[in-house]
Amino acid sequence: MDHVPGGSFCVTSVDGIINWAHANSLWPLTFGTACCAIEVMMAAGASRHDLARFGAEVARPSPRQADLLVVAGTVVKRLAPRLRTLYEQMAEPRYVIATGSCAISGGPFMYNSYSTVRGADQIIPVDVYVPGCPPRPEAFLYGLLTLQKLIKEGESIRRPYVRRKPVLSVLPAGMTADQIRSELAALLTRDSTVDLSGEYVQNVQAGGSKQ
Amino acid sequence: MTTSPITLADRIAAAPADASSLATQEYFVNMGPQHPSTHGVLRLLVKLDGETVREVIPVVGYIHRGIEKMGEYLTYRKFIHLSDRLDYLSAITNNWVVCMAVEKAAGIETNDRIQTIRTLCAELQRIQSHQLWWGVFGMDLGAFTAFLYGFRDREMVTDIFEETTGARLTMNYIQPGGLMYDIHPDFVKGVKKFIEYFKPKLAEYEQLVSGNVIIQARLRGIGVMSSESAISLGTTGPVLRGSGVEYDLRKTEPYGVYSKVQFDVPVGRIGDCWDRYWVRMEEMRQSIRIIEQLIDNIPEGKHMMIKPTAKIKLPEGLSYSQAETARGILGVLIVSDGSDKPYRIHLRSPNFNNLWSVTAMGPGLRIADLVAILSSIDIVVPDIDR
Amino acid sequence: MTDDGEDRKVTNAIDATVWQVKTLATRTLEAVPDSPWLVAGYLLLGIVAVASLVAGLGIVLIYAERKIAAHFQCRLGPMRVGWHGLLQTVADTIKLLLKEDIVPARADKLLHLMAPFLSLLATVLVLVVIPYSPTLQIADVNIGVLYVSAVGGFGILGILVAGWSSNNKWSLLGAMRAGAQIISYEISATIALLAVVLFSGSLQLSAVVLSQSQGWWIWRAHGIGFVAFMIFLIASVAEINRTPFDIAEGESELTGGFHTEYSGMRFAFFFLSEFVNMFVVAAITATLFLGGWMPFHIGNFHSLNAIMDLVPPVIWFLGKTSFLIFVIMWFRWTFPRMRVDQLMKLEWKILLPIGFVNLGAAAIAVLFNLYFFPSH
Amino acid sequence: MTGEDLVSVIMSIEARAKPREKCAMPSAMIPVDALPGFMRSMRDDPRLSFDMLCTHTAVDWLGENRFELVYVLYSTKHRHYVTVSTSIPRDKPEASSVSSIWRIAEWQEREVYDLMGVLYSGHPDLRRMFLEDDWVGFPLRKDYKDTFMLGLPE
Repeated sequence: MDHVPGGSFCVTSVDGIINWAHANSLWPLTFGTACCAIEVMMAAGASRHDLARFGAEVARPSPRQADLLVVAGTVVKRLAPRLRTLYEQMAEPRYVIATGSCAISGGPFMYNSYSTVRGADQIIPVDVYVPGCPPRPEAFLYGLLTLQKLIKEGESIRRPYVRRKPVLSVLPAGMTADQIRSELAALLTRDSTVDLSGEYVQNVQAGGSKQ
Repeated sequence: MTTSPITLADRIAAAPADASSLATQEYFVNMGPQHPSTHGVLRLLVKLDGETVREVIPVVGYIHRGIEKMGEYLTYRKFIHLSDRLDYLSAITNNWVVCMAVEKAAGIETNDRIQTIRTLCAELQRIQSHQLWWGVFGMDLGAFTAFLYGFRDREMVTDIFEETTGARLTMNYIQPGGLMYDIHPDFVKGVKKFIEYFKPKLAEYEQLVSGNVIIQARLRGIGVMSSESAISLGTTGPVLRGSGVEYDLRKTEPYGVYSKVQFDVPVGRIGDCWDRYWVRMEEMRQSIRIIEQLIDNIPEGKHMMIKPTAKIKLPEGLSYSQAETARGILGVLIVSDGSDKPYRIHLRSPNFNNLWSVTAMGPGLRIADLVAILSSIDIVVPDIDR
Repeated sequence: MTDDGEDRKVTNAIDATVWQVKTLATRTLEAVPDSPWLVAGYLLLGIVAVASLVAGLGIVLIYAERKIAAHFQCRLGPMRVGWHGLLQTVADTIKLLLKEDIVPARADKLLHLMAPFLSLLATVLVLVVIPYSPTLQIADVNIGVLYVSAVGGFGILGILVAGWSSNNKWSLLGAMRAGAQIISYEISATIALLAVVLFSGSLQLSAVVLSQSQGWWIWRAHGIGFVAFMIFLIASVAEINRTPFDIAEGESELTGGFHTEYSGMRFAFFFLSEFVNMFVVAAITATLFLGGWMPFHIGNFHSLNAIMDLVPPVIWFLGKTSFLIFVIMWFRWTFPRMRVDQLMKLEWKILLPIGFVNLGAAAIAVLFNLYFFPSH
Repeated sequence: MTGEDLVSVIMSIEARAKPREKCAMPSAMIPVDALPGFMRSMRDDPRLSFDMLCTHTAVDWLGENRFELVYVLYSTKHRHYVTVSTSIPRDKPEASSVSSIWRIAEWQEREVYDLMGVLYSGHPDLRRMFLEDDWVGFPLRKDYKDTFMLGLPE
C-alpha cells in the first residue's frame, strides 16, 4: 500500500478487489489421503453440502491450476516429500487447509507409529486447521469461510519471506460474527505475521539467486 | 540359495522400456500418488507403448501408518477405533471383525438383538459403500453426474448412522460384547424410509449409467480375470464373485444372523469389469432384501453383555476370524500371549489382496481401461497400506 | 464487405439500428482521408470489440455451464458471489489473471508461452464470419463455409504445441490424442457441411442463411438434413473436446491432458477457448441447419411466416445457439467418456460411411429437386 | 470333512507335520525345509485342494529366538480352512517362497519381508513394500528401535 506515493486509496481498493477475487475462487486440488477425503473433498462437494456455492467446486487435478491444497488425511513419512513437491508445484497465491486430527497432529496415529508425520505443518505451511476425525463437511465449509475471511482481510498477494501464522477454524461457542471478524483482524495486525526474513533471506542469498 | 532384496530402481531396470525399436518407443509414466483416479495416494508405475499398457507396477505405502505395530501397544478395546480407519467405507464391518475375533477367543456371548443390529448396520454400510463406489465409478469413466447422485443417496444412510452412532464415517459402534449404544428410537423408521426412497433410485442408477451405450462398450470384455486366476491372486468380495466364484462368507460360514435371512449371492460370468459392476449393483438389491427381512424383527434385549470397563484378556494362542466387508474379506489374525494386548495382530485386508489383480488384468489394455479396472476393483488405499 | 444491406428488407428495430450505425460508420470513413492513425484506431477498436466479445462470451458461458451442471446434479451452484453467484466467473477471471505463471524448467519456453494464444486465435477467427443477423456480420466472405472448416481445424495446433512443449508425458499423450481425434472428426464435419452447401448452392454463410427462407435445412430435405445435422453436431462436439469425447484432457485418466502444466492466465486462455469454441460450434450448426437468424418459416404459409418475422433475427439466432449450447452441456453432464479406440471406431466406421451415403443422397435430392418447397 | 479328518490327511502327506498348539482352527506345524513341497501338495491333492492363500504373516517370538511364519489356506472347492505354521531362526530368517504356488504370495511375502525382514528364496521381486528402499530396520520386529516413534504417555 505504501508502494505508490499518494495513491493509497486507489491501491487499497484494487487490493480489495484482488482479495475478493482470490477469496471467492479457491479451486481445490483433487488430493486426499484417507478418511477425511471422503468427508471434506467428496461429501462437501456433493449435492447436500455443495462446495460450489462458495465457488470452490472446480477441483483441478493438476497442482498448477489449483489454489487450495486440502491435506485431507494422514501424512506419513513416505508421502511427506511428495506433499512438499505438490505444494511447490502450485502457483502463487496458494493456500493450505489441514483437515482432521491426522493432518493437524497425527491424530490417532500420533503415538506408537513409526511412520506417521505428526501434522502436515511439519512439511508445508498451513493456513487453516479444521479439527475433527474426520471433520463434518459443515466444519470444512466453516474452515473454507475462515480462509476466505483471512484472505479478504489480509494482503492481496503474499509478500515473499513473510508468512502468516495459521488460524484455527473453530472458535469458542457463543461468539458473534463481529467478534470473530475483530479477532481475526487483531490476529492479523498485531501478532499474526512471522517474519522469516533474517535467517531465511540470508540462506537464500547465500544459496545463490538461481531461479 | 539366498535371495537378496532389491529396490524400486532395480525393479524398473529389470523391466527396461524398449526404446530400441524404430517404430515405437516404450516409456514409464507415474499414475499417482496424486492422481484423480487412484482414489487416494496409490501410485501405479505404468509402462506404456503409445496408449497400450505393457506393465503395471503398483507402488504402495504412501499412507502406511503402521497400524499392526500400534495394535501391539493398545488393548483390544482401544484397537477397535483403529479398525475404523482401515477401510473407512466399511467401518462397522471392520469393527465387527475385530470384535468377532475377540469374542470368539475370549468366549463372550452375545444375544440376538446385538447380532441383528450388527447385521443391519453391516448391510446398510454395504449399501452406503456401494453407493459411493457407484458414484466414483461413474466419475472415473467421465460421468460426473453419477458421482453426485450416488452421494445424494449416500447422505440418507449417513444420517441414519449419525443418529444411532453419533458419527458419519468412523463410527466405532460395535464393541466386544455388544454395541456402543442402543439404536436410536427413530432407527427403524429411518431405515424403512430409506429403503422406500432408495428402491426407485436404483432404477435411476441403471438408467443413468448401466444402460448407457458408452458404459457398456467401456466395460464389456475389459479386464477379464478367470476364476482360477482370481483365486490364485487371493481376491475376495465382488472381484472374486465377478469372476464366477461363489465365495461369500455370509453364505458359506454365516455369522451374525445371516443364516436366518434369505438372500442370493450374485455371481458374474466371465469376470470382466461389467461383471464386477453388475455384482455390486445386485448386492445392493440383496442388501435391501436382507434389511427388509430384519428391520421389523429386531428382538428385545440388552445392547451390551459385558461391563464397558471390563478388562478383556484373550487366552494364549492363535485365532483367525473374518467377515465379508463391502470390498471382500477382512481377516483378523490375533496371536495372544494371555495379556490384555495382542502379542501380534495381523489384518488381512481385502483391498491389499484385490489390488494386485491389476498387474494381471492391466497389460495389453489402454490407459482408459486401466482406470476402469481400478475403479471396478474399488480400492480404498488406507486399507491397502494399513 | 458486401454492402447489400440497403437492398435487403430491414423489418425490425435492432437490425435497422445496426444498419444505420454501419452506414454512418462507412460514410464517415469514406469522408475522411486515409491516414495510418485512423487505420490503427480502427484496428484498436476492432481488437477491443473482439476481446470484450470473447471475454463476455466466456464469462456468460462458464457461469451458465456451472449453473446448468449444478441443477442437473441437484445442487445450487455458485450462490455467494453476487446475486446467485453472477459474479463468480468474474472473480475466477481476476484470480486466474493474477495467478503466478509457471513455465516448467525443462519446457520449450517459446512454444509453451505461445500455445494458449494459438488455441484462442483459431476460435476467434471463426467468430468473424458468423452472420448474427441480416446486417450484423463482421466479414461476409464468399467462401465462408470453407473458411470455417479450415480455420476451425487450426485449433489443433495450439493443443499440439501445448502438449509437446510442456515436457510432460501426460500432456504429450493428451495432445496426441487430441490431434488424432480432431483431424479425424474434421472429415465427418466437412462432409456433413457439404450436404448443406449442395442444398444452398453457395459457400457464403449469408447465402446459406437466405437459402433457408422457405424452411430450415434440418427438416426440409426428407431427413437428409437431419442426418447431416446429427453428424455435424457429434463431430463438432468431438472437435471441441467435450465429454463424451474429452479424451484429450480426461481428468480421471490424464490429470488434465495437454494443459496439465499450465497455470494462471495461460490456463484461463485454454479454458476460455474451450467455451468460445462451444459457442462457435453451436452458432455454425445453427447457421447451417437451423437457419441462423432466419425465423421459422414454412414455405408458402405466409401468415405463419409473418408472425415468426415479428421476433427479431438476432433473438432467433441467439435462441438457436443457446439451445444448442444447452444440448452440448447436457451431453457433458450425462455421458461418460469414450475410450480412444472407440472414438476412432465411431468416426471411421460409423460417422464417415453414413456421411458419404448422406452426401450422395443429398446430391440426388438436389439434382431432382427432391426437397420441400424447392425454389425453382 | 471335519477338523480331525483334515489334520489326518495332512499328516499323511507330511509325516513330520503336527498340529500347532493353542490354535483355534485345524492346523499343521511343519519344519521349514518341507515348506515348498508340502505347500504344493496341499494345493494339488484333490482331498485338500487349498487353492487360496487367505493370508500369510510372521510372528516374532523374541524370547524363543525364532520367527513363526503363519499361512492361512482356504479351499473354494471343499470350503475348509487350515493354518500352516513353520519356524525359522531369528538370526537367519530365510524361507522358500510359495509365490509359484499362489500368486498372491508374492505380495504377501513382500509385506512380511518389509515389516519383519524375512528373506524368501526364489521370490521374483523381493523389495520393500510400504517403506522406502532406504529404511533401516524392520518395524514389526519386537526389538525394533526408532527415535521417531513416540510412546504413549502414561
